[in-house]
Amino acid sequence: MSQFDVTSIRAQFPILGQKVRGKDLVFLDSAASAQKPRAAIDAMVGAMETQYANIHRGLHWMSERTTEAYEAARDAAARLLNAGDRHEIVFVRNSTEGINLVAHSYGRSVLKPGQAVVISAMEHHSNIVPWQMLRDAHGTELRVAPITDAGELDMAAYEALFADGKVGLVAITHMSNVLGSYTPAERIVKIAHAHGAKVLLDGSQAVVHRKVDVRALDADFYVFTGHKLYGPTGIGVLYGKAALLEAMPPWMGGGDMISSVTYEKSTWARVPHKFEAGTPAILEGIGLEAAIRWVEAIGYDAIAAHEAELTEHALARMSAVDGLTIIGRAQDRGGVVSFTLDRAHAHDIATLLDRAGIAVRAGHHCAEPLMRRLGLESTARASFGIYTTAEEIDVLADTLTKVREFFK
Amino acid sequence: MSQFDVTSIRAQFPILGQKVRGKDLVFLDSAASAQKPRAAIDAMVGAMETQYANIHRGLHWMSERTTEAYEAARDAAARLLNAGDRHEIVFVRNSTEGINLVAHSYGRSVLKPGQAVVISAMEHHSNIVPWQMLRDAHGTELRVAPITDAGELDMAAYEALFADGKVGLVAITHMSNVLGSYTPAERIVKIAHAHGAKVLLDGSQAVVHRKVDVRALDADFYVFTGHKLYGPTGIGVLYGKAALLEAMPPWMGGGDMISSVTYEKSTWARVPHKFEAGTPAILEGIGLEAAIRWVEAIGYDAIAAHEAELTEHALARMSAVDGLTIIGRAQDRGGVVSFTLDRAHAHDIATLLDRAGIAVRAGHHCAEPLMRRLGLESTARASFGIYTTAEEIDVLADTLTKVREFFK
Amino acid sequence: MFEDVRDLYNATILERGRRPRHMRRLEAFDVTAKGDNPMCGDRVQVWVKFADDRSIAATGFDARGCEISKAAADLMVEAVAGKTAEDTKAMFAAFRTLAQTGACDDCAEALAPMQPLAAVHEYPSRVKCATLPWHALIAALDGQGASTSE
Amino acid sequence: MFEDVRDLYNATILERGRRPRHMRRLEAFDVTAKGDNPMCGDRVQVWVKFADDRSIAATGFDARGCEISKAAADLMVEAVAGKTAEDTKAMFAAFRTLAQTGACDDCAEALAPMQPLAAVHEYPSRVKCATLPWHALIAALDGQGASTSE
Ligand SMILES: Cc1ncc(COP(=O)(O)O)c(C=O)c1O
Ligand SMILES: Cc1ncc(COP(=O)(O)O)c(C=O)c1O
Repeated sequence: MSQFDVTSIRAQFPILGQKVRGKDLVFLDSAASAQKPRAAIDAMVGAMETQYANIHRGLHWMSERTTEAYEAARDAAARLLNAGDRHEIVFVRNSTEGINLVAHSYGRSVLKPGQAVVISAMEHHSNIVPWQMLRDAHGTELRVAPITDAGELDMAAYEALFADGKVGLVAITHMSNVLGSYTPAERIVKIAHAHGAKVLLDGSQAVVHRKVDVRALDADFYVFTGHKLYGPTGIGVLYGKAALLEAMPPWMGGGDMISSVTYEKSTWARVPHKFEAGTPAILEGIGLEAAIRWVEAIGYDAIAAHEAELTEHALARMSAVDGLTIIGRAQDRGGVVSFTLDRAHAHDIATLLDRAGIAVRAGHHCAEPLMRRLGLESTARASFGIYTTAEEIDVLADTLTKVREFFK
Repeated sequence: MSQFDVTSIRAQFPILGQKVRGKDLVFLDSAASAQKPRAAIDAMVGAMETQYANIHRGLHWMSERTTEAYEAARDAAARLLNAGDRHEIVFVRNSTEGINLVAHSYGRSVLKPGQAVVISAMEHHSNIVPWQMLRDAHGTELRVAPITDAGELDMAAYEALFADGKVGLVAITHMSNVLGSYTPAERIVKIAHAHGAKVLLDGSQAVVHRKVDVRALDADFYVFTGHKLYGPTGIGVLYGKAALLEAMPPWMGGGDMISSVTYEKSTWARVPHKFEAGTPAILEGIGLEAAIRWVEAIGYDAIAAHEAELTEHALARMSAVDGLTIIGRAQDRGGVVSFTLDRAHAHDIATLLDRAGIAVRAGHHCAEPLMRRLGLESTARASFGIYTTAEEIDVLADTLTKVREFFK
Repeated sequence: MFEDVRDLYNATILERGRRPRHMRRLEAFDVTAKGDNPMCGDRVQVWVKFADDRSIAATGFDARGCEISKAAADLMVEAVAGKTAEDTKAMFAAFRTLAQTGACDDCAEALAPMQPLAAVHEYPSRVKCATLPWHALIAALDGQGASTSE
Repeated sequence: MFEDVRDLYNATILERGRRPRHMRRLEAFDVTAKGDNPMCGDRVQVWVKFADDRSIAATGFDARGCEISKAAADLMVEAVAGKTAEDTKAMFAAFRTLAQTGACDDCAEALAPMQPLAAVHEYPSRVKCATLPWHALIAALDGQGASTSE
């Protein structure tokens, strides 16, 4: 854990000092949602205590200051993703809403019935169901790019899906929330573009762990969710190339997204406001801005190095637990480790770990089709954040040995 | 201000002690968004510092506690509105999203092309544009119930809109954000139901000022937005009668809203989860729960009495300002007062008031068609909250006299 | 370690979860239904054969899931043997209270077989594991094909 | 009172806002465009007549809105008189910097007529009032019918 001082990092997360059932909290569920650093908490509290009003439409001091603070989040998200223009950042509630926005607006206007949407065999439900609903409502086809047994995208099979020229859009995860695998985003995009298809990348997991550059990737759309990036719930980001966003019709109507309204006809505000109807998640934008600045200050190099070390350690320690099987063996992987135990169901594992103060997730992880592909019903999953330590992984591995003994 | 001790109320709002441009903040923009009491701030901070994880799917202590805290917000909202069942409460980002949800899901499935949606001439854009978009996409008609010059719904004209039997849905505000007028919700519903139409009430303003009982009103849908009710941004509530919600198709797809997922076909979770795709606004739910409990503790009787007294005082003091015209003279009205000054444009008024520390709103208030009906471009608007004092209104009136002199 | 989970993972539950006695598909049955716990992916199917008087003559189940849901299903089969549909529903209502609170005022003697699950109320996210087979059973009795514990 | 707003609401602005000199529709014009500030509802229309050399021979406007947007439009008319489209765009760029920051490195002499608006940068939500007529003017020059300052 050489890259940075994890102790001083942990000190910035008030919750990490908590006891659970009398034990020190060992929080290994960051892939579901990360804990919040003091910087993000303080930003939200500071707004509520000293500087708050509704934004964009206000001519008074509180409104002007709050507007600035909120719009700084757009700058921060643009910087984080290296977007070309801050107007390419649309705020949504979470990744799920970002994907639904694209499926509704782009999907129902630009994609034509008969065209196909390609997803992969390791998607989160949030990147499956919207395309299914699009298929059922609009007559597009849904194609699934297979994965290898190691849990990597099968690139030959992926490319073959374009052969008939019907693919209009690819929507693929940048990192699996179950297997920890990264996908080769740059190649995914290159191949899609070579066949005239656009690409949406689901960066819900990836953006937490490594530097994302949407321009280097040449991604057409990119989504992430604030609460996994050490920010508040209630806010997420959809990046879209300006030209695409501008050509898309609005999805929700209401205040703030209009240019003028008459009963006969309304005209729309410019991108991104066209897609941001109603009072936005103001406090959440302010919290996200602080979280992004905090992540940037630590730096993705340090984060990635820390997490790579942790993951290696985890794979070694956990593989050594009798009866434990690691699910997912991708070459390029991040700090999400799914596993099964021969003698215990994932839920029972999670309940017993919980009694030892260890928080892991168990179930299908919102990826039922992937579970089916793996021939499993469920897995347990330990996932790591900036604040995770090697000692916590040791506690996990030791406790798992005892869980197995318990179910002898 | 006999009903309660406004000083002790104010002490619970940290922001009210702030100075703006060296002057005491006089915040008269609560109808745009209210300030947050310590109780709501503390609830959110408490969650982030001591008890946070993603919800619904977690088997560990932090997740269980957070799920309980979040689901308590559903109970609170059900209690606040006197809903028959907590499952009739759907969490959305804000009122705008609640209305869009109904327009998309109910509008495109139950309403048939050729059927009409009735709105009123004093709607917020958020209750106009979604119905316009529905009209343009789905072939429904949009009808506008006129208002009287006093700013009240013209009930005879409203009833006449049902004559041809085409009206399927009424979507009307429960209180105007410009004129302060309440609408006679119970009669609106009775007339609509007598003609076989369902009713959505936009309670964004009303729920802040008086007790709402959706069962007494027999409303089919009711929406409100957390940030105006002293809660955080990023969360709002759609109430819908269980039978209606159950018959409606989901709108967004993703995690948490499914029962099972295969590529061929997915099945949906039960109401309300069917409408809550992805990680919800967890912290915001927790903040809203605290805000609702705080409002309940004060009680709507006290709130309504305080605000009635304030509004009477404001109408008297402001009417006495030379050249000032009050816009909207409804009998049944709440603490929102729009006005114009003969010598100054609303924006210039707002800027000058701001220099005196007074926050009011100016513009079309997201109600352009209403402005046109009133023959105006814009108004200035002072709006009151639980924490507003008669002295603040005196400061406003005195300063307005000086604003007028400035523009002599 | 884990001494404190023995209230839930007691000898009965561990044995029934591990080696359920009634986990089998009925060859001849009158009604059947599936149950889904969408939050975790647990799934159960229940088959019921009625006696001439419409009381439950035999119940079988198939389950994929955790020890708790399997043990709950296995104990349920014994609890409802010979009961009418009405009795069964009353038992479920009582069991739900037991599972959610750890006690129930009107816990009839008939519910005794389910008592080993009483501690599940201390594990809120596991309550649905315990009630899942009951949801499926009631759906079967009501002639519905599927149910969800969510 | 209000002494501190005299930087923005100075004598020139108050006079031009109150009694604009150029607020009129041109009877004969070559191009026209509207401008909208969706956040507050301000609206302006600009008409332009070119000279033979395509420089601006005359500009007229109609505005509904505040003192700031009317004064800005009125001053703009004088600032762009005789200018080419290219010059006008450069002036707008410079004015935008002036309006947003209170100063601009390349504030040409030509921008002098707009100087009374320099203080608007201290009123962030009013900057769009000052730039709205310019947006409309540029849209007219570009042959677009409408623009927004948002
Ligand atoms: C009457 C009315 N309806 C709807 C809204 C929209 O609320 P939100 O912006 O929170 O969606 C508002 C407030 O802006 C309002 O006053
Ligand atoms: C890969 C992936 N995609 C999408 C999501 C959905 O994120 P959210 O629930 O915040 O919308 C998640 C997290 O749950 C995820 O891990």
